[in-house]
Amino acid sequence: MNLDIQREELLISQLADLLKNDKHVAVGAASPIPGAAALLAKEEAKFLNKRLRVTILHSNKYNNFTDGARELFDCAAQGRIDTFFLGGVQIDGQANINLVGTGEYPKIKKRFPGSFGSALMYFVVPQIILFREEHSPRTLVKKVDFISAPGVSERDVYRPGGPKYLLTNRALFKFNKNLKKFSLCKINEKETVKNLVKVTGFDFDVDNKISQMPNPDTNRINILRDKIAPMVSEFYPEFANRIWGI
Amino acid sequence: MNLDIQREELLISQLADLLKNDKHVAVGAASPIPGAAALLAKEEAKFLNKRLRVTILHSNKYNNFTDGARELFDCAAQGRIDTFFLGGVQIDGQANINLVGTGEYPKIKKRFPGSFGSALMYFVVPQIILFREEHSPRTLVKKVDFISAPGVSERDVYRPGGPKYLLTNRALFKFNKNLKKFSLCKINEKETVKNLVKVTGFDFDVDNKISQMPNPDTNRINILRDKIAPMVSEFYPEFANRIWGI
Amino acid sequence: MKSFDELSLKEIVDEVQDGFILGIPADYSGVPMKFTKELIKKGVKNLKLYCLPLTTIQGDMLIGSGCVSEIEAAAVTLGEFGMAPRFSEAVENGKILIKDSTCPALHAQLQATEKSVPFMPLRGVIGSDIQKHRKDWHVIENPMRSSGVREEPVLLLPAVQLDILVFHAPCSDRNGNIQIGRRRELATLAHASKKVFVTVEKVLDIDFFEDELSAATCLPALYVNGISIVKNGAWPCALPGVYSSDNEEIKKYSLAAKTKEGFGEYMRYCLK
Amino acid sequence: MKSFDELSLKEIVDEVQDGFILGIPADYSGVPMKFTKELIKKGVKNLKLYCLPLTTIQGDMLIGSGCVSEIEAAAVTLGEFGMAPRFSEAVENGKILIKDSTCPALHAQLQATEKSVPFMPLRGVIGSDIQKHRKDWHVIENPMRSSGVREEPVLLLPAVQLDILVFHAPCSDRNGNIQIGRRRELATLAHASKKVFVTVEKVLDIDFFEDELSAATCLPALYVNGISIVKNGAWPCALPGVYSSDNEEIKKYSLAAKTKEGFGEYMRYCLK
Repeated sequence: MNLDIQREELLISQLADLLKNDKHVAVGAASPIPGAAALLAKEEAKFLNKRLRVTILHSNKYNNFTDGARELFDCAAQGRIDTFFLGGVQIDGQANINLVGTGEYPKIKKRFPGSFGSALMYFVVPQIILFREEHSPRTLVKKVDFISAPGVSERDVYRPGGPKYLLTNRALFKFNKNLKKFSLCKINEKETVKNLVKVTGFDFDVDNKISQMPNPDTNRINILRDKIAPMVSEFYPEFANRIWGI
Repeated sequence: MNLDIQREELLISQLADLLKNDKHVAVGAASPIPGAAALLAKEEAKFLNKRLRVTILHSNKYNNFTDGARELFDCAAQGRIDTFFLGGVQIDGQANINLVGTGEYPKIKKRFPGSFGSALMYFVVPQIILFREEHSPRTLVKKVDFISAPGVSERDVYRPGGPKYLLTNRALFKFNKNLKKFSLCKINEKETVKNLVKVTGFDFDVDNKISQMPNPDTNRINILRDKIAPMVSEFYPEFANRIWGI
Repeated sequence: MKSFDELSLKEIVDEVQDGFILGIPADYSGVPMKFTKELIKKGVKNLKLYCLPLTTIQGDMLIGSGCVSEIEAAAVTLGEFGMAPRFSEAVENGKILIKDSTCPALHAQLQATEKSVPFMPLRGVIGSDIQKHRKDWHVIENPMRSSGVREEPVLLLPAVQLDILVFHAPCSDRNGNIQIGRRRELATLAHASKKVFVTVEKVLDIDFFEDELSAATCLPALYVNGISIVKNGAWPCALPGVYSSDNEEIKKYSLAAKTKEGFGEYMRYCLK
Repeated sequence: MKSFDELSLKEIVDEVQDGFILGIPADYSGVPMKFTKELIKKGVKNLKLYCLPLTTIQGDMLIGSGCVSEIEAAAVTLGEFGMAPRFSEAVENGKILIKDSTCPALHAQLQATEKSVPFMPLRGVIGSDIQKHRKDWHVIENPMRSSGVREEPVLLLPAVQLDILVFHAPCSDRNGNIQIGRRRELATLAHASKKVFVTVEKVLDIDFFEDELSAATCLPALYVNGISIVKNGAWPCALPGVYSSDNEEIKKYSLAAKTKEGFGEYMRYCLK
C-alpha cells in the first residue's frame, strides 16, 4: 500500500481531529474534504464506543433530514448541530467571509455563486470551521469586499455560534472571539511562519504551542482509503476518482 | 324504502344546498352532519361535471392533507378553502361564538371543550356556516359569555372570511355583515316566525323572500342513504348507526 | 455500540420531573397511554401540559389524578363521548390554570422554537377573548413596507420550548428512526422539545433511509433520546393506520369519570 | 369527469406570462428542464426567478437566453462543474438584478405566505452585507416579554407569493396527487404559489391516500393546477430516487457556456 500522504488526505485528517467532541456534524454543498473528514471521524468514534451523527446534504444516504431543505437551518438554529464548515472567496482577519464576489457590490467585478446558508449557520453552530484550500493574499484578505456573514457580532445580537478554526493548505488557525483575531496553531511541514506572514493578507497572532500538522497514522489512512473513500464516491464521484482513483 | 325524512337528513340537505358554488369544503372535529352534507354535495357535483374537494379531518380517507395538523389552518389562510363549519355553546346576534363555557371567564360556571381553530378559521374562510342543532334562548343569546371568535372585526383587521349562514333545527339565517345582524330566510315547516322570535335570544331581521326549508327530493335522499351513509360510518360510526342503522 | 437507546417504560417515566412542560399529541397523532398510566402511578406533580392542539382521555386522566397544574390547549374533549369530565370539573373549581388557545397558535408557537426565533406572527384571533386573556401574546402594527397591509395589527406569539415530549408510534427502524407517516405535527413537537421519548409497537430490522419513500415517512433518530417497545401502547386510543380506538372503553371512562368517585374506581382498575 | 387536468407541455408554458415570479426548485428537488427549454423557445421575458434556495443549469440557461430580469437566490452555481457562467456574466455586466439572499431567508419568506402572515422573523443575518442591501427587509427590537432576549434585534422578512411554480416529479397518482418524497420544500413552494404545474415521468393507477405511508410521500392534488407527462423531464439534472444527473452533459454545458457564442451554439443544439 502506498503510504505517501496526499495533500487532500492531510486536510481530511486535520479536519477529523477537530470533530472528536461532536455528536452531530453537518456538511453543506460542494464540500468533499469536509464530508470525508466527518465520515472518518464517525468511523473512528465507533472504536471509542461513541455515536457521531454525520449529515451530508448532497447525499441521499447520509442526509438525515426529512423535513425538506429548510431542516438543516432549523436543526442548526435549535442547537442540534455541533460543527459545520464554511468556505469563502475571501476570508478576512476578523473572520468575515465573502461568498458573493470581488469588487464593490452591487457593481461587482467577479461574481461567485452566492452566500448559501452562511448568514444563518455562522450565527448558530457552535463550531464553524472555515475551510479554504488556497492560502494566498487573494483569498485571505485584510477586509472582504462583501460580508456574506460576519465573523463577530454586536453584543445584543443572538449568536451562540461562530468561527472556531480556519484550515488552509498551509496552516491551521484558531479564532479568538474576544481579540477578533486569528492565531496560528499548526503549520504544514513545508511551511515557515515567516512565509505564512507573507502569503496571508491579514495580521494574525502566533500560538505559543505552535506545531506541525501531523500526518495521519497508518491506521487512519487505512480507514480513510478502505472505508471512507467508497462512501465519498457515492456523493462526490469526481473527487473520489481524482484522489483515490475509484 | 322509507321516505320519512329524518331531522338530521333535512339538516344535511339544507347544508348541501349551501355548498353548490364551492371548490373545496373542509369539515372539522365532531361534525357528522356537515361531513355528510359535504360528501353529498361532492357526489351531486359530479353529475354537473364539477369537481368539489372535501376534506374531513377526522377521517383518514377524506383527509387531503399531508403536512400535519397545521395544514388545515395554513390552507385556509391561503384562501384555498371555500366553506368551513363552526358551532358554539353560545352564538349571539352579532355572530360572536363561544366554545369555551358559560359564566364569567376565567371563573367559569360550566366549562366546555374549548375554541379549537375557530379563532383563525372564522377570519379567513369566505363562507363560514354556523351550525347548532339546539335553537333556544340558551344557545342563541343576546351576548356570548366568552368570544372564542368574533363575528365582525374592525376595518384594519385582516379578514377575508366570516359568517355567512346560521343553521339550526328550526331555521336558517343569513348574516348581514354591514348591519352586523342575522336575517331569517328559511324556517322548518313545523315553525312559525312568531315562535322563532320567542326561542331566539337575539334580535333578527326577517327576509322578504322567507320560505320553508325544502325537503330533499327522492333522488337526493337515495344518494344520501345509499352512497353517503356508508362513507359517514367510516369516520362517525356512532352517528351513522343511530341515523341509518348501519 | 447500539445505534439507539432502548429504554424501559420506567426509564422514560423517570425522565419526567415535577413541573415539566410536557408535550401532548392529539388523539390522531399517537397518544402514549401506557406511558401516561405509568406516569400517574409515579405520582408526578405540577405538570404543564402543552397540547398540539388538543387532548382527550390522556389529559383528562392526568388532570383527574392531580398531576397537572396548568394546561395550554385549543380543546379538551372526549370527542363523540362528550366533554372531558375531570378537566371541566378542575377548571370550574379553579384547580388548574387553563391557557385557552386556538389550534394554529399552538402550532405557530412550536414553529417559532423550531426556527429558534423569539416569536411567530399569526393572523386572525384579534378581537377574541382568547387574545384578551393571553398576557404572553403581543400585538404590533405591521412594520413592513413590502408585504401585508401597512399598519394592520398583527398578533405575535411567543416561542414555547417543551421540556419533554412522549408519543406512541407504529415502529422504529434499527437505527432509531421513527415512523410518523403524515402526522408531521409530531416532527414539529419533537423539534421544539428538549428531550423526546417514543414508545413503539415494534422495531423493524430495516433502515428507513435506504429508500427515499420510506425516508419520507420518518422522524430522524437525531431528535430522539430513547425508545421503548410497548405493545398496544396507545390503547384505548387509536394508532392511526394500525388500530382504531376502543370506543367501548372510552365510553366506559366517560361515564365513570363523571364523578370523582367513579373516576377513582376506574383508575384503580386501570392502573392495576 | 377526470379527476385532474392533464395538460400538454405547451399548455403549461402558455401559463407563464412575461414578468411573472417563477418558483425555481433546487437541483435536488426535481428541476423541470424540458419545460425550461420550451419556455426559452417561447421567448418569455422579464421573469423574476425565486430560487429555493439555489439554481444550477436551469437558472443559468434562462438568464443566458435573456428571459430573466431579476433573480432572488442564495446561490447560482453548477456545483462540481464550477460557476454558472451566464449568471456571472449577466451580473458583472448589470444585465439582471440579483437580490442576494441566504437559504433560510428564502424558506422563511415562503413560509410567511404559506401561513398568510405579512412577515416571518429570522435570527442570524444581521450585520451582513446581504441584510444591508435588502431594502425589503426590516429589523425590529424584540417586543416580546415572554420569549427571546428583551430588545434583541430581530430581522423580519416579507411574505413572498409566487405567480407560478413548475417542478418535475417521479409520478402522480390517478387523482393528481404528486409524489415528492422527503423533498418537502416543494410543498412549501406550492403552498406559496398562485398556480402550480408539475411535469411527471408517469401517472400511476393508484391512490396515494389509500395507505397512510404513501399518503405521507405526496403533495395533495388540491395545490396542483395541471400535470403533464414528460419522460426524462429533469435531464440532464437528477431526479432524486429515480435517476442521477448526466454529469457529462452538464460538464459540456459548463464549458460551452463560458462564452456567449459557445452558449448560443449549445442552445441551438439543445432546443432542436
